[in-house]
Amino acid sequence: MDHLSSYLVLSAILFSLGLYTVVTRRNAVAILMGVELILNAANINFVAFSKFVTHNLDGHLISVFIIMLAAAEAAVALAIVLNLYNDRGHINVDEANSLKQ
Amino acid sequence: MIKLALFILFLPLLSFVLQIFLGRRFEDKKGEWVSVGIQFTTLILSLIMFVMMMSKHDPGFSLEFHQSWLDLGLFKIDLGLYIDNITVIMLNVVAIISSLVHLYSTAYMEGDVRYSRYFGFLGIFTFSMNGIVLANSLFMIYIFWELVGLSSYLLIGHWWEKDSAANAGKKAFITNRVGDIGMFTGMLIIATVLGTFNFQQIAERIHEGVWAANAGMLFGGIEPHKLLTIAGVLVFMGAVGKSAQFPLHVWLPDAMEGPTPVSALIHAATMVAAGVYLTVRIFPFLTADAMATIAFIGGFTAIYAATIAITQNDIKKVLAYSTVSQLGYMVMALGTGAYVAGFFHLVTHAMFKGALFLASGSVIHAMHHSLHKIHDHETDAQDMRNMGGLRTRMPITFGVFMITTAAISGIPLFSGFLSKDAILAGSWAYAANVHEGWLANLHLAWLLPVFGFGAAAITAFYMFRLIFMTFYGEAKRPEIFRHIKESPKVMTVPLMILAILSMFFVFTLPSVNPISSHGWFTELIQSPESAVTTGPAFELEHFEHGLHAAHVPAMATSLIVAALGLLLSVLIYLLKKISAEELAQKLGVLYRGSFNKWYMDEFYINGIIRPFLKGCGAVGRFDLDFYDHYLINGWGRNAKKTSRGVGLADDLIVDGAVNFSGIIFQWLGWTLKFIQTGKIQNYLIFVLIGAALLFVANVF
Amino acid sequence: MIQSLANWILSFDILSGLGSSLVWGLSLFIVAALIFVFVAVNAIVLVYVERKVSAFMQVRLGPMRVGKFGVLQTVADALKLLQKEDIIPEKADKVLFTIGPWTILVASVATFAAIPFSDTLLAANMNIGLFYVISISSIVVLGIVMAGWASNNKWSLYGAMRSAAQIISYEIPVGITLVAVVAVVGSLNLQTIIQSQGGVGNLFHWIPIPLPNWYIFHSPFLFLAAFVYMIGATAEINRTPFDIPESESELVAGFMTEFSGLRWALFFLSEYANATLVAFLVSIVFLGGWQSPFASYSGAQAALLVISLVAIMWTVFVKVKIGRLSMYPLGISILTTMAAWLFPGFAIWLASPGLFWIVLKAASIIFLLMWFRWTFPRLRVDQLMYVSWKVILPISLINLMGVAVWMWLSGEIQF
Amino acid sequence: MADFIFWMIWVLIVATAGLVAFGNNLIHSVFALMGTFLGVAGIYIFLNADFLAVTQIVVYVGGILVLLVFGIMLTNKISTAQISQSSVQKGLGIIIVLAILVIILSAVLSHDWTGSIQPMNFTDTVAGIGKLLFTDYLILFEIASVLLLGALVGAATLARKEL
Repeated sequence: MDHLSSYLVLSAILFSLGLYTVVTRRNAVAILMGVELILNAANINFVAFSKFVTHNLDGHLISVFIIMLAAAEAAVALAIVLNLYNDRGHINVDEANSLKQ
Repeated sequence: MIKLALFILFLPLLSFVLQIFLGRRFEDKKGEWVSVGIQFTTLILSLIMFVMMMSKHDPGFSLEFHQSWLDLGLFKIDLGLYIDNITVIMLNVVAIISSLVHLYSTAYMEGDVRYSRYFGFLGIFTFSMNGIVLANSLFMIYIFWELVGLSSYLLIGHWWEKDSAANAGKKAFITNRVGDIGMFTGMLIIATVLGTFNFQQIAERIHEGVWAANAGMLFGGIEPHKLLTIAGVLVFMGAVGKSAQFPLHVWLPDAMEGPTPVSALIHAATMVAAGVYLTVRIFPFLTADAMATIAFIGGFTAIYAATIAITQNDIKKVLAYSTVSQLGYMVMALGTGAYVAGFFHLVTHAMFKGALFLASGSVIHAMHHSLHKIHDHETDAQDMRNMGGLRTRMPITFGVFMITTAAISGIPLFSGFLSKDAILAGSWAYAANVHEGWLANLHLAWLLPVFGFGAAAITAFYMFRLIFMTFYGEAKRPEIFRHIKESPKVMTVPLMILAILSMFFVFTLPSVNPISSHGWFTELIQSPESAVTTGPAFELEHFEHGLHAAHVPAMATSLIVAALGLLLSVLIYLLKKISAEELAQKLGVLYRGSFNKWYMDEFYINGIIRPFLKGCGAVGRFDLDFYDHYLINGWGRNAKKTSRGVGLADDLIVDGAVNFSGIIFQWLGWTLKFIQTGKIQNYLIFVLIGAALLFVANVF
Repeated sequence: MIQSLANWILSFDILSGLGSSLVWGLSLFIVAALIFVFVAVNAIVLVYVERKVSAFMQVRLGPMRVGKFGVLQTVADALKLLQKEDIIPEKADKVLFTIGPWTILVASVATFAAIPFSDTLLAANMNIGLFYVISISSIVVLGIVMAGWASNNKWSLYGAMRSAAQIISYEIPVGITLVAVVAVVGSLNLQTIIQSQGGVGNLFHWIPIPLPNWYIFHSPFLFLAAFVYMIGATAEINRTPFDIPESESELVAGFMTEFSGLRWALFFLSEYANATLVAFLVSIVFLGGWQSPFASYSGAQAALLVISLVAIMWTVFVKVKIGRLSMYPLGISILTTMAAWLFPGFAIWLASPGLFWIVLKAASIIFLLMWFRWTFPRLRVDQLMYVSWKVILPISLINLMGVAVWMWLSGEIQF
Repeated sequence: MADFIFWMIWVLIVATAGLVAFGNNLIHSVFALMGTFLGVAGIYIFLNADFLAVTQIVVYVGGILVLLVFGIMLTNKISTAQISQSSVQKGLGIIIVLAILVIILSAVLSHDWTGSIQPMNFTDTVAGIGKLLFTDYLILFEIASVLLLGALVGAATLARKEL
């Protein structure tokens, strides 16, 4: 626990799982969950580096702003998802491909 | 004290916001009392400040608070408050008049279509007036100066359905703009040379010689003293506009189209005094030449407006010209160096002129009601020729009118006597002792006391003419007279309060000598040192010595001329020994000139506006016929010919190349379009593959 | 408290061989268990009290059979609940159905870790205590949604959704209201908040009425904030008049519909834990926590004298006139006053801070909550949302601003 | 003891995040996400970021997760307690994600972190964060508040039925 790499490995695994969720899930809300995992992974890195490397609170600040951004992003994304649902009756992103060639 | 001042400044703004946004909703529920309450709160706060000032009793007291507002490297603008005795007294004047007018308006404006908006505008006016009073810099004063202009415009045009009201509003606004251009230019000159707008700093820096060092270099070798004179006179131009000095006085009589309480608040007691207040603030850095100019403008305005007031028949017009004349007095006092007297007259005049306007409002209110009762919508309720004998029906209004007329005419025991006397003594002393300024060089300085005493006599004459025509004699229209009633309590109580405030002892306590102005006021307000070091300044010490000598003869003369005016008025209008009509016939040209305001409006229209419009038309035609037709269009025609040739080349060579590359990319796009699946996750995979490849490429 | 417990354990010779890490873990466990026991016992007592209070408000007697005055009634009820069959509906989501109630309970109990019961008696002195309490209590929402969803019953789902919407709506004004207090204290530490409320001062700093330096008397804005907080908090713990999530006339029992036996008891436990938490928070943030309302023992004597005089006047002039004569308040106040004047030790004890005061304050707040429950009618859903977003939220925002202005005016902060 | 708790949390995070990524039941995924968030909050505490830990719980668990649950419940036709979900391009996805994981891990593990690095124990981060927020990060803070307002209004506008 007093070792930076234990945090970094955790964050890497969390990031990969989040990425996998984003890449493979069909449900839009599930993709959103993946995004949150990725943001959390990033936050862990920021705070860990802030404790082990830079020794100041800038990393915490950035994390606070990321958390805030995540909240805003979740609200707007869910509003969009709701519209998608009202429009099509489902929220599967792989079927929402009107922009394809 | 700063916090108190901030509250006094911003509470009226709160009243404005509440009335504008919520006023309509509370109109039936006595919503105006919100504004009245707020106004009386500021009155109480102002009185607290007043008590604090009195307990300090220090003529040099001052307090400054400022916050940085705009910071452009070398040039910084601070906004802030500056509080000294003058500020406190002015705040009290504004608060007293404003709160009484609010109270008065609840009855006077009852049932008006835009009732709540009216109170909202009163609120923003009070806010901006307090802003002027509390300002610590020329820049801040300018901001609130314009706000005051705006609220004046809104209130004059309150009944904008009437064309005359709408036009009067516009006239006031535009005329003020003319003055403000001068003020702004003056401000900019000062700020350019000294790098600050702050009053204290301006005076300090001029005193330290910064002006003398910088002015010439910055303004093409002009002599610094001359530039300071120009700057002072330019800033004073703002005061000329706002305080209705000749030649920009024309808007004030027209402004009487607004509701009468507004006339009392804005166009008699406070806003028009703002110009005088500005002159008070810039007093320390006026040069002798600038002072002479100011004095002359003031003196001329005083007598000029007084002569017009003699022949007017509209009760409010008489008072309006009287206001212009009295403002001229104040300005003349400041110009002649009678700083205390000028400011003193500002305060006393605010009280008695406010009362006069409100009392005339009371008369008009009664007339309106009476006319309404007999279903007469043709007769002018403000025309004195329709009144007469009202003193029996409206005793309180009459009493107030008598007291305040006595005050304005300079009759002992009333406040106007003290301040007017001080001004006249000042002008006398100036004429006797002046050695600097162009008035002295031309030996014209004696004109000023002549103007002053002449105006004093005329004032007494026309004010008593007003009283005799309105309150004495037979009722000229008995059917109207029958329905005249005294106004309700909310209107008469403010009148009585203001009448009491027009007594002499209010300003001389603890002394009760009716012919000496010595008291708390003159103890607390003292002339500031002149900061001018670039050249001849006004010699204050010399002047004060002369003032002492001039005091007694000036007082005697002023009493005599006032008595003369009064006597003449009694003879003509009360006892009818001399017929007014015959006199008018005999005076012929003079009478017609005075009746038509010396044709000033006509001069503006025919002498300035029309030629200007014609000039504009000519320039416009030049623009259209020559500039547009030959230069611009000709250029265009030529360019068209040239471009046709170039276009041909473009089509063949450049377009050919472009089209060729287009075809290539079209083909490329057709082949690549198949990776655009519309599925966002596919794109993401591509991105990730790209990222991984980049990493690999970077490592190996 | 954990560390001191660990030190205490280690001070025994026999146990010192255990190793500090293990002992630390052990004391952690003991403290957690103590809190849990407190919550459980508290719930049993409060259920009894609530039944009695409601009975008296409706002019009944309430439970009277089990034990003297029915004091053992809730113990009996608890035993009964523990023995009941554990029913899980067949089509329910079994995992979530089991986890849900425990989530709620854990969240409710965990908040007590930061609550100071006296200047030394608290589990963990965190410098973000207030924020911690707010955050942990927000986990309750998810437990409720979990339980509601897992039941696979439309009433449960509706109840859960409503509850979630209600709690997150009211969390905002409640949070902002608490921020107003934090702005005054300058710290999130609950101990600091309490310590800064010691002593006696003037009402609102200006009005010369001697009152304790509690934040409710700090400024008109915080006075209002206390009420806003009470309203918001009542809504957040789903108590009447804001108990729409479990309104029995519309939704059977909301998210609890399908639960029975032990799991149902867990809901009950957490409900009372939450009510207690709110009561403690109000006492800590607005009413001075474990601070005594009296500055000194002579102050206590004087204040009690004034209180009993008021009580006498009240009894003589008001109570007699309406004809309903209850002598308890009068008797208690007179007895307390006499005790304070006769035994200085008692007065000194009254003037000293301690567990007694915070418990007394919290108990009064809990009584207030019960009072609400039996006097106010329930709101409609739309009214509920209206109150939250259009009434309480603007008020709390204005409050926050007002507190700042007030502090500037009273000179507590300077630019 | 602390080490034990740390690794418990570590495992909890990985397990619940795995459930989020690979689980078949959407609802279970959401509640597993709660476990992840709480675990990350625990990690923050080990990193002395107490304020951040609590913020994490308030915003993620109390806010975003509730929003997600609402999102799920409003966008599914609910008939049973199960909401199953499926995935696409699993094979490609797992290959590329594993590749990226390997890249990151190789970067992390190849560097020797132990040498120059001393952990710093923060005591009271709230005051520090507050000070930074109103000095160095003031503009960012203002922009963030405007952004939040915009997001609030935007979300409310988008979510209305009559768009």
